[in-house]
Amino acid sequence: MSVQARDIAIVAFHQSDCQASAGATNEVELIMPEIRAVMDQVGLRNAQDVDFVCSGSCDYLQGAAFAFVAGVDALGAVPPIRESHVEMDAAWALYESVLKIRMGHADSALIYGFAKSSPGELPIVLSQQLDPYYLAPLWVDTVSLAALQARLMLDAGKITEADMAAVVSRSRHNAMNNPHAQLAGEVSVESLLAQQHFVSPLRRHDCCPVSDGASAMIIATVEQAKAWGKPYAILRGIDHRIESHNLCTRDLTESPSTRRAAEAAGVADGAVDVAELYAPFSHQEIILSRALGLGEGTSVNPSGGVLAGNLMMASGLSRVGEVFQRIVSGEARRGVAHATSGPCLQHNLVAVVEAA
Amino acid sequence: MSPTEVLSEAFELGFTYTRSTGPVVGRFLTGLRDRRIEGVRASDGRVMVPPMEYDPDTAAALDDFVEVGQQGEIVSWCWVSEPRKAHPLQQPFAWAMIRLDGADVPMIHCVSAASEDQLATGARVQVRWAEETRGHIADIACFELAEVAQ
Amino acid sequence: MAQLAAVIGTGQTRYKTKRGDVSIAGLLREAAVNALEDAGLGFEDIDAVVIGKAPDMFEGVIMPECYLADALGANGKPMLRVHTAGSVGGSTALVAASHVQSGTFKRVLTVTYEKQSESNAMWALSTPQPFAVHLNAGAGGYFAPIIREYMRRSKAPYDVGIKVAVKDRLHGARNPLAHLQKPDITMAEVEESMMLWDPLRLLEACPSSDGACAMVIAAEDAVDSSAKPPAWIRGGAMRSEPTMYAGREEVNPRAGRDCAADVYAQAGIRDPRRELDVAEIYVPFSWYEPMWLENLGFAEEGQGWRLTMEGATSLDEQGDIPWNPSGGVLSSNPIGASGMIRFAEAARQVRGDAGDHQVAGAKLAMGHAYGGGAQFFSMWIVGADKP
Amino acid sequence: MSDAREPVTGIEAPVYLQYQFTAGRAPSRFLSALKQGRLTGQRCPGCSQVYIPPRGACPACGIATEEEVTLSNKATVQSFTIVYIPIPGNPIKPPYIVANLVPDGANISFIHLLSECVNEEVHIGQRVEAVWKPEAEWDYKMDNILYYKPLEEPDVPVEMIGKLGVDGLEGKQS
Repeated sequence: MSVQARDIAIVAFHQSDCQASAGATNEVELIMPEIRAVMDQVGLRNAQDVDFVCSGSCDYLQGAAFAFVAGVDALGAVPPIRESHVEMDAAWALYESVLKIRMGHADSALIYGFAKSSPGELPIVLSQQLDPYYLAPLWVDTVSLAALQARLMLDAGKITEADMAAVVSRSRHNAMNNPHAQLAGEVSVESLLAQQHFVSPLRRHDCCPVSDGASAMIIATVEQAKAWGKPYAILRGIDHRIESHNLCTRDLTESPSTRRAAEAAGVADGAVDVAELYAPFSHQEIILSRALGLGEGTSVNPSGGVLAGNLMMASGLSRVGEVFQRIVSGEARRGVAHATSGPCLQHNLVAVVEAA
Repeated sequence: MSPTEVLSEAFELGFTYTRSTGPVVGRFLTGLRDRRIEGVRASDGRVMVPPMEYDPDTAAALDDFVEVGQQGEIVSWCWVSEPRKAHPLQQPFAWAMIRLDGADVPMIHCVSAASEDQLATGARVQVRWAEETRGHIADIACFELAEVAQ
Repeated sequence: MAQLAAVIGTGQTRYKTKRGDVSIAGLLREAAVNALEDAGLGFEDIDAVVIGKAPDMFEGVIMPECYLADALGANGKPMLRVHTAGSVGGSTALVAASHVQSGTFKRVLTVTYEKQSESNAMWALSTPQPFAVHLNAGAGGYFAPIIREYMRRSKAPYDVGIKVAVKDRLHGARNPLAHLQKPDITMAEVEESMMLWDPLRLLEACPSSDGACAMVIAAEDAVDSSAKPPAWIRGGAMRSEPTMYAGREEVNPRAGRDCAADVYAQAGIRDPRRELDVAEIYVPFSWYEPMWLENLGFAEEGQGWRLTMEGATSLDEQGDIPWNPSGGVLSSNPIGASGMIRFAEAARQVRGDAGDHQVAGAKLAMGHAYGGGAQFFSMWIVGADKP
Repeated sequence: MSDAREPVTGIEAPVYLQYQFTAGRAPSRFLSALKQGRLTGQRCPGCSQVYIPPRGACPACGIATEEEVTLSNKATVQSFTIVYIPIPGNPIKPPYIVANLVPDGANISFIHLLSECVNEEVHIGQRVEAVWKPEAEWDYKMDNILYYKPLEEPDVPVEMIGKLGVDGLEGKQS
């Protein structure tokens, strides 16, 4: 769906560095600097100055129930605030916040996502989101599932291993301009292809790293954004769709849910200058670019994308934030952000961001 | 912030969940215990193994069971050169999507093979049953390359 | 501004210690199908699906919307998972409502659940962490000291909690879905039940249940599919505050008071006791009835227990403001669903759909949920009359 | 599942995951002080309230806390429960008292055991004192303090609970 009734402005965004381990930093300590940063961008005190707060996190990543409850300690929630939480990437917290503003119950919202994924064995932890009777008991890890998907692509002739390496090479190159990236540098396709397979046909560099960190965003009605007097971008459309949990009934070489979300969000209504795609594996960036109908004119993952650093539960929100930043800086007029959840791109969110 | 020691400690988050299966999953697992593999026919006629409880397209409850073969064909696969502790096999092995004979939708399970170059998309594999079957997905210990070429 | 929205279908499972006959998906499915049938709709009529539950550790399925998409007919649709601790059932209903009230969708299916028999609630609510002291003796251990402080302040007689425990179980005996069925329960039986967390006895605490609750929420122009009248959403509010902060009022939390004030303002309610016909309030431990009577403005501070003792909240005593005619959380507690059950039961009352626990002529009802250390609140008011 | 003719209706699913937990900065400082036999809190630079255990932020103000404050071994009972059921994985035998205690110098309660007391005589406002393990056994753990025990001191008036300075009722208010 596109935003008809009330246009929504993205006013501020910040994300932490993608760190292989945040070490002695707890959830509150991870979140607080990001919230402070977006508050400062707008000139607000704390969560009291927005109408709604929504966060995204996942207890199992760090292995403690109610991680999000600790997050509330970072907000200054006295007196009490209007606040909610999704056990999903914070891009879905953005979605919930958009609905709140559209229905007139809020004129502004703070959104944040955070995770410490490093304490556990992430691909194994995430195996427990699979079918609890048929797959989770086998501990099929997420890297292996992505590898099955990549093989389907290769066998179908839809990509080559060189195409995958080219995605990684561009990611690392782009990430050199991203101060928050974990992996950056000039690497040639040839040198990447010379590396051994990890979970064949994937090489290690085809898989995103595990990162700890957080990101935060402030959105508002356009009227509120104007009143704040800060540069903003318009969130023109946002939609998300899920697919079957049975990986084998899905056509894993395509992403019909992304295609559908893109139609509903209005991706094709104009030229796309920039796209930030949540592709944790190199071949998935190609699937997503195709599903979104992106062409030569689009700069894909100028931040390096999540192959350069993947803040679980925040990377989706960060994709929207990256596009926002490029639009307010004047680098782009119109962009697309994408977030994903579940194995092999099961659940996809697409947002269209435009210059005001 | 004054310098502090980094306090770090390993811990285990664990529980042995007691899952009730419901009739569809239960029937499949009962079949495995008896060394039979049953799928279910979806609304569009496709046979899905393991059986889904609900149709992915129409959301209809499914109960038209079909027994399928114990051999099949690899539709996709990946080679795990460094098995993780949690994995069912500790020697290098493959995860694969396997379309069993008589089924339309593949299933995901592990394949035991001596080396990566023995495997290929389209290769024929067969079930290796666990020594003791108990009504669990791991009653299929793994798949292995089929002995008789078809 | 907010579009009108109404509940046009509710569906629940039978609540039990263990629903050994269904999978996790099967449990949700049962509630979802019941809600759709009640709404006169099928899965194909639904635009979006919103689910909610308490921590994933209860069932050990991470981000379960991934696995549940097929069972709820969500493929190709938006699907969202809410988690706000014990208030999640209520906040999930509000998030689902926002899908319609924002003008974005026509018909939304929302489902909450807990299959607590797959693990152990005490474990799942306080999993061990290094360097921490493990003194968390479950939710009752957390709330008992707060109840003790209420008793000190209000000078309430010791047996107020016992009265609530009896009253809600007698209500539950009217509700065929309720987990605990105790039509012959007495004050003596509750008083003699084992002391768990002094001053809380076994029968003053909620059970641990398997179950799911679902609703279909529709836009103003899509309410006619159901044979029953719609329950119009007249207001919805959420509030959160930190678990601990200096000077925090734990007995009568400000987040609850503010949330109630917000939802009453939306519904145009000044005196909840007089204007509301019935309330379904999250009372997992008996004493929380008098405490919430005060927190929600049904009684002056320190006086809530008098309403309870006078029978004002009892169906069987023809009270003027029945609380929890369904039997409440004290009769059934699948944690993630418990809040939504309150919201759905409020809707059932104003639709005249509550069977033997119907409050005669109910037109305006409140649903309430709380969670964490009584720090997360969600509430709604539903009415028979279109606003 | 012993009878092979009975259909399968359930499975056991052992889900055991390994994590390496690292305490946050503020908790690490708190635990380090505990190892030295000191109970510490952190003061909020905004509202001046002292928090224990410190988590690195003042939850009310939402700002980082930095200033470390050494707290007293004496505390006041804010409230309590007598628990009659065992805690999973804990050797304490019921019935035992879990109390919400405010150490002198702090403005918030934390939970700990109360012992060496007559359960029926424990009350809100009661003065108590920490009983530490022998120094040789001190570790980065809250249970360096075995439990609290009653003190022969006058009760703290309820409205003063959570407002005592580090010198207790006799000292000045924080």
